Amino acid sequence: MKQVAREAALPLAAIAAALGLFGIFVAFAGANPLDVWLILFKGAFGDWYSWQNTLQRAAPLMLTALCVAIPARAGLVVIGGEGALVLGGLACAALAQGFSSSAGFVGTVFVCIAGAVAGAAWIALAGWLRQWRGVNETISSLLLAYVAIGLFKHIVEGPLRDPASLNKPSTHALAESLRIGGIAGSDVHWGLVLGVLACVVAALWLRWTPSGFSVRVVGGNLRAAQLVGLPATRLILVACALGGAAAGLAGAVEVAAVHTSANASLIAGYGYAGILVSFMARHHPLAIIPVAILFGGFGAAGSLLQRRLGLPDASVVVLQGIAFVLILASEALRDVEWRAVWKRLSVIPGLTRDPRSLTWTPDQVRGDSP
Amino acid sequence: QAKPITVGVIYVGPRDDYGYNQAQAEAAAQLKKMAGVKVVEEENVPETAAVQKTMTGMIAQDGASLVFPTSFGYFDPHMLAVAAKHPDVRFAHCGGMWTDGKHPKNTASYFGYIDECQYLNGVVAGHMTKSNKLGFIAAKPIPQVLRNINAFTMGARSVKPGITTQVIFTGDWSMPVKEAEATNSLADQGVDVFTMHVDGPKVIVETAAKRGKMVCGYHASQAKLAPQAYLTGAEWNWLTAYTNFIESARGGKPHPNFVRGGLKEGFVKMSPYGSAVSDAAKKQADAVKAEMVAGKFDIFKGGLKDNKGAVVIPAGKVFKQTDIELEKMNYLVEGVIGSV
Amino acid sequence: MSGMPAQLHANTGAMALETYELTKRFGAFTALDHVALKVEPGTVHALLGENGAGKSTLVKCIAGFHRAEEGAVMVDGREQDIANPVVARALGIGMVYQHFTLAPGMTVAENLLLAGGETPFLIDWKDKRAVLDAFLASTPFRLDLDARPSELAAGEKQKLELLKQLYLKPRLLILDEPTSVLTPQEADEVLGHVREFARAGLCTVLIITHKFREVMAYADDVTVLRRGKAVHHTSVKYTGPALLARHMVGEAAEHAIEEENLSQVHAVRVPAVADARLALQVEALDVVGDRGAPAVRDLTMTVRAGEILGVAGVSGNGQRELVEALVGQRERAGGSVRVMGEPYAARRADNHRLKVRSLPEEPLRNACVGDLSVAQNMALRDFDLPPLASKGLLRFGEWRARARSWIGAYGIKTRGEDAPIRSLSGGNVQRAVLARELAGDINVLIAANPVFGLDFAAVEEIHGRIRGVRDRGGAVLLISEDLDELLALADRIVVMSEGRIVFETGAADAKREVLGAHMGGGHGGHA
Amino acid sequence: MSADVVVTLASAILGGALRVGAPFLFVSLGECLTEKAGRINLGLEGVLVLSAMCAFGGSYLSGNVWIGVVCAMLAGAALAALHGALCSLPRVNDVATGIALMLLGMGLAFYLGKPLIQPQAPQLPPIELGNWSDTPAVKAALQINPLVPLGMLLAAAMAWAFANTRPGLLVRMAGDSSDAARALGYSVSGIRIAATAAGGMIAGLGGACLTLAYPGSWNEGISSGQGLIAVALVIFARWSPLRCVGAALLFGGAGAIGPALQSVGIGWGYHLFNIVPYVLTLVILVLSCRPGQLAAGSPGELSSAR
Ligand SMILES: Nc1ncnc2c1ncn2[C@@H]1O[C@H](COP(=O)(O)OP(=O)(O)OP(=O)(O)O)[C@@H](O)[C@H]1O
Ligand SMILES: Nc1ncnc2c1ncn2[C@@H]1O[C@H](COP(=O)(O)OP(=O)(O)OP(=O)(O)O)[C@@H](O)[C@H]1O
Ligand SMILES: [Mg+2]
Ligand SMILES: [Mg+2]
Repeated sequence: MKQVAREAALPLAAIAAALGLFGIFVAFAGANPLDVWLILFKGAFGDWYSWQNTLQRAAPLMLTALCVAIPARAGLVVIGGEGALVLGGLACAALAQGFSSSAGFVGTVFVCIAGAVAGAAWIALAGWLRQWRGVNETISSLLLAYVAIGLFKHIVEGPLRDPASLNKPSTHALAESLRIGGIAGSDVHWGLVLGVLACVVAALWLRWTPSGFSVRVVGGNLRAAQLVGLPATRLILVACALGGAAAGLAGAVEVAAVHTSANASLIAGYGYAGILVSFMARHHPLAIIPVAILFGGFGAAGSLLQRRLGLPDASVVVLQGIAFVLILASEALRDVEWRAVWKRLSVIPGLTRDPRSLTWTPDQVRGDSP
Repeated sequence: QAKPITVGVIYVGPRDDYGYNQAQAEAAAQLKKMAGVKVVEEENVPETAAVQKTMTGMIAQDGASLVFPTSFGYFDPHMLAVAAKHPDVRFAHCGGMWTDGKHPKNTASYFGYIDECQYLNGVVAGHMTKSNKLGFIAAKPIPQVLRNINAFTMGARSVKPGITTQVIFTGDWSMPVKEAEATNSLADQGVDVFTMHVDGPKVIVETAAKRGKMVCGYHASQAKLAPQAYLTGAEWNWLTAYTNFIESARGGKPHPNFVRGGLKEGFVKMSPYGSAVSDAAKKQADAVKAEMVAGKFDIFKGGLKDNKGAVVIPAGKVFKQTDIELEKMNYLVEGVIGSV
Repeated sequence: MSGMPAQLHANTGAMALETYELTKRFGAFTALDHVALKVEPGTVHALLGENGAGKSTLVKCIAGFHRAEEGAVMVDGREQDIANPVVARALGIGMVYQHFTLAPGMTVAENLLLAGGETPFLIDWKDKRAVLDAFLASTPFRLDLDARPSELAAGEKQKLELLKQLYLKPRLLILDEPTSVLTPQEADEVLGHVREFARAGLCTVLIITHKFREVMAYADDVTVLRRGKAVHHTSVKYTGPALLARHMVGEAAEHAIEEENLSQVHAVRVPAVADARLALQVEALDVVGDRGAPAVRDLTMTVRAGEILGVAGVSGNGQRELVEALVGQRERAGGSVRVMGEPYAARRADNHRLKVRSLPEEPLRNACVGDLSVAQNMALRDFDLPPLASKGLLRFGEWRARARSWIGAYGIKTRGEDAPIRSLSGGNVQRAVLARELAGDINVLIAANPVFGLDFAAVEEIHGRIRGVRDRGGAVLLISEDLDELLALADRIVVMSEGRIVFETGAADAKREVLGAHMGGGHGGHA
Repeated sequence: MSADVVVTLASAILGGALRVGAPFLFVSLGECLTEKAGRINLGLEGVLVLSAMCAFGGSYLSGNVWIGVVCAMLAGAALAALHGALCSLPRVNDVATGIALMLLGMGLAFYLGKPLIQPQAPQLPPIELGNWSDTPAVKAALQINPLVPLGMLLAAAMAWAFANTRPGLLVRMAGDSSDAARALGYSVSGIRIAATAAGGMIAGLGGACLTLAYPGSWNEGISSGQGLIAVALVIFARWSPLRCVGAALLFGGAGAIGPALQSVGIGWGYHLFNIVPYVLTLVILVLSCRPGQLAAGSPGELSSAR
């Protein structure tokens, strides 16, 4: 508990500072910061309605964040979750065409699995290109996302198009019985539960199982993993596939719970938002849950800010940007021994460096000589 | 005076895009001036659960009793889902296909027969073109768009039957670089009059003007952007539709579920002619327009072939503007170069 | 000689250097404790000391890389505030660091030019190359100006480091363990030249080394550091290795050393039975290096059970790639590896079944996950087997209990088994890895520079344990850049050069010069 | 396909390469400089969007297009300098920071750029290189934005400076081995922050291309990921500024294929033609990378090169 509090103290302080800075920013634009803060809180967490709003927006983010977090634990920076998401949605809708209207719960499970498999294959492809050809996975997953979106549009507007979908080219809608509904009659659909479950399962897997631990060893130090004979390539592919499966599932759930068919509205940037969530959660699956809720809150609050104060929609993007920058920067303070601060200022660091890990690491420069 | 009302308006893009969203926002701005009408707006709302939340938020948090979700993608499933949960709130959607028995009574769709304006654009373009090649830059091959492309082409070919229209689909509603590139590609092909169906026509109008070509506008008037090159344009006038819904709501009258109109009803209008437009062009266009307003002109009528040579409307058959069949158009008429 | 008037040497020729009460702390740790050092101009002065004694820290303070908290550095009798390397360079102080400080992707000419200081904003390469050519001609070394360090052998890199400093015409040349990557012949060559420079009055040389032989042969004076203090200062004429070693380890440890030496003398080297089982067979192995060039070529060797096979060689001759290919960190491009007669692909199952372990160099980089705890790192070999895992779940209690017992048995200094292994000191990381790798039966142990950078006591302990593996019938492949280590431990020695085995000999009749000559190979070690 | 069609197609693709490739040219040069110093800036997308907005705003408000260009450079440099400074802090990851600054840059640009969507700003005067030809398509293709030759000169200047000037060598050294630079007494952070800021300034010119030349107006969809792709283009160009020119033009030309084909009546699968640049990049990366090896010419300190 104390550990969690210590971990969370810096990010929370950073968010507070971001809200402060944002207040100053909007004050320049002529809004009253007090109103802004109040509406931000009301819009995100003020009442049950706001909570529902926040949670519903958070649901897909948990899954897409896992698409970044799980490969990250294996040492890969994957930023192409959007591609896995749209293909997941497409696979879900495609498979659903094969089910009769009485398929029911089992059918839902199957279409969700189809989405997960499609997403898994797509991100695993990025992992495979890295292992097979040494192509940087960050770049390849990004390029693959563009490719996936192009394929998605082509297929939705071409081969799989429901001729009756006139002005919004879509696949055939999922049968009513295949769709995912709200939890206990609320607006929040079961995707939220899936997201939370996936995060918890991912955390437990990484923590308690040999394979999960192996993935962390591979991500922590590939060379050590190879030394003790862990099948690094296979584990990396597994991590990529699981991450991609999460994003693909997100796409499937979006289709089954929200859109009812695959169409271009699915391309809404959840995959990219997931990157932010995962980095803010420092790739820890459990931390993703609160961070995703925070992001959902930003969205909900941003909506109210527009309607109540007439602020532009971009204001919440500015807030997110400031918050993200400050949270990252606050990490720099984690190592600081405050008592030794004044001393450090005069020290020029040693030449010896930490061994570099094989993945993207924080820059190891620590305040050079002037 | 009727009871006060709160109206929510939702845009899919930025409110001031010189195009689709701006046309809606201009009407919303007019609403704000009306006594007893309060308007809440939200822009850049994606066609996801977010728009459902925006609608319910407008209802629950702002007390809206009439909501205008203006993007096509909001209709199914988003607006329908929210409407089912809020039977006492009225919804009016732009462009959707409200169908009796299938869709709830508290929902509605409104749209304008802007193909009439595109036909007139075509007439003017037909007079003005020297190369007899016209260009149409569109987002996606969907019925609304195809209907505009076809009307434009038929308008032009009513002037000179040899005229062709080359179409480029960019793939999405707002892709400035692609739109500019499409304009340039067509200009390279000798196209000298452009029109478009994308959310923000600004880039196309400016690029065409830069290439020394002429352009017919869309959504709103872009005359200011290129006074020399701008011939005329097809504009929306949503205020007519908006006030229609608001009056009914405030007067406690039933929700008008299927609202359509063209030039005659004042749902759409033409931009004033640009300085370059010849008198002959003005004369013919004005004549056709007068017939349209009088309800004596039908754009889509029998003996129509698509660009692969197949007959799509058999001779003798006439589609009135109100005909639902036209809202399902899936072909490009003879004279259009491009494929669906 | 002391008290030479400073003005005599002002700004040209060899420098007189002194430090006064120099103190340097890293956090709470005092790396240098009121160190007084006196280096006469025109001499070669050696610095000796155990690992971590503070030798590098001392010279880094002199070279402006660190700034001391207290005390002063005096150049030609005048106190100088050497705030950064630029100031040091302006004063005529040049330093070759313990680790290479070359830009691997830039040409030799570019590396030299930047090191020269006062690089003009616009570089006239024609002019500069002429200058560099002339400079190279004035030195005993030959290097291609267009080569890149990434393509150079370690010995050539070290020469480039030296050239970088000589190009500056330094008045004080500091060398931090310059010979650790050279063959004995190359070392003699380099040190010989350096001594010539000093003799000619061109510069003063301050050299750090662990090798008594080099101190005795090339230095004039020597200062011994122990735990951050300068404990001994003498002219080489009046001392010897035994005396110096005594000062290095301190009076208290003296006793232990003698015992160690004694035990070494008496340690019976059990020669492997000639027909003992072939534990490790490497056949026609090919491995590709980092930049695509072959690093190991057609390499064949065998190690019998109960035998230590030493692989000697100058670093950069394919040893790293060989080890990586054997332990599974690098793909094998061709050939076969067998353990106990069975094919060995370095998979986890192979490791368990065939009982293969390894002690790689730089254990924090090669054998540990820095962010994971000591207990987790200790479990890396068998976390998926009972009792560390059961029913598909990890049992952390078992991990911790075993880690605690190993921490005790191996005397590992740590805050506890849950501390991240990154927080341990280098020697303790090495011990933790040792505990993990030496647990249980071993058929084959692959050890690469297992004591690199460790102090006396740790070296002895690790060597003892490696012998223990051999004595229990394991086969040990020991790759080391330190000939002394190989001569002390191995039963048989092979020399690796340019990715090939070029020489083989029994350890008993191995000759240092012969091995050295083969290590030099065709590397242009003789310029 | 008749010869005529081929000529128009070719000139459309060439023209597209010059027009569409311009922002890619500048972002890839900016990223190249940044990466040469050993740092990655994924935030160039934010830099591009913010500088595009500032370029338009500067040009519109001052009435002078060159003031707009300067605004773009300053805005780009400022945001990139923030990236450089943040990355110099311990424990701060450059990929994450890049993404954060992408968000911040876009947020600021959209927020502050609202009043700039409607107006028209003075545009860069084009340079007519095609007057020799009487084919209008060729003429139009060679009517180029004056920043493009500037960018090519800049690329040549950068290539030359990396080899022949002290700052160039220092940037390369900081990117190749921070130990080497530090041992010579240079501040690696200082060099990297300066290179990142300068890279942002160059990328800012790409923003100016978008709003002051082509397509020449400001709106929120003006960049469709050009800044992100820069990172791929630099790997593609093997960290050579001269090859960045080729990579940018190739990418721009590939992007022009879709519209060009439709303009000659080949309309099928335009979504697929739109992904050609990405597929092409991916294919070239796959062909040119080798597992377990450092990419040739890559700065030694760069994490993405491993
Ligand atoms: N609540 C949190 N918020 C942010 N980051 C966290 C949080 N919890 C853990 N982390 C970070 O995530 C990374 C992985 O932590 P994780 O806890 O999975 O590793 P672990 O120590 O092996 O397992 P355990 O947490 O069970 O001890 C670490 O860098 C940790 O600092
Ligand atoms: N930058 C630093 N930060 C913290 N501690 C340091 C730093 N540099 C050195 N030390 C510590 O100071 C002590 C002296 O280190 P130094 O490098 O001077 O040893 P050395 O005598 O050169 O040893 P070796 O023979 O291994 O090179 C060691 O305990 C080391 O861990
Ligand atoms: Mg954990
Ligand atoms: Mg040292």
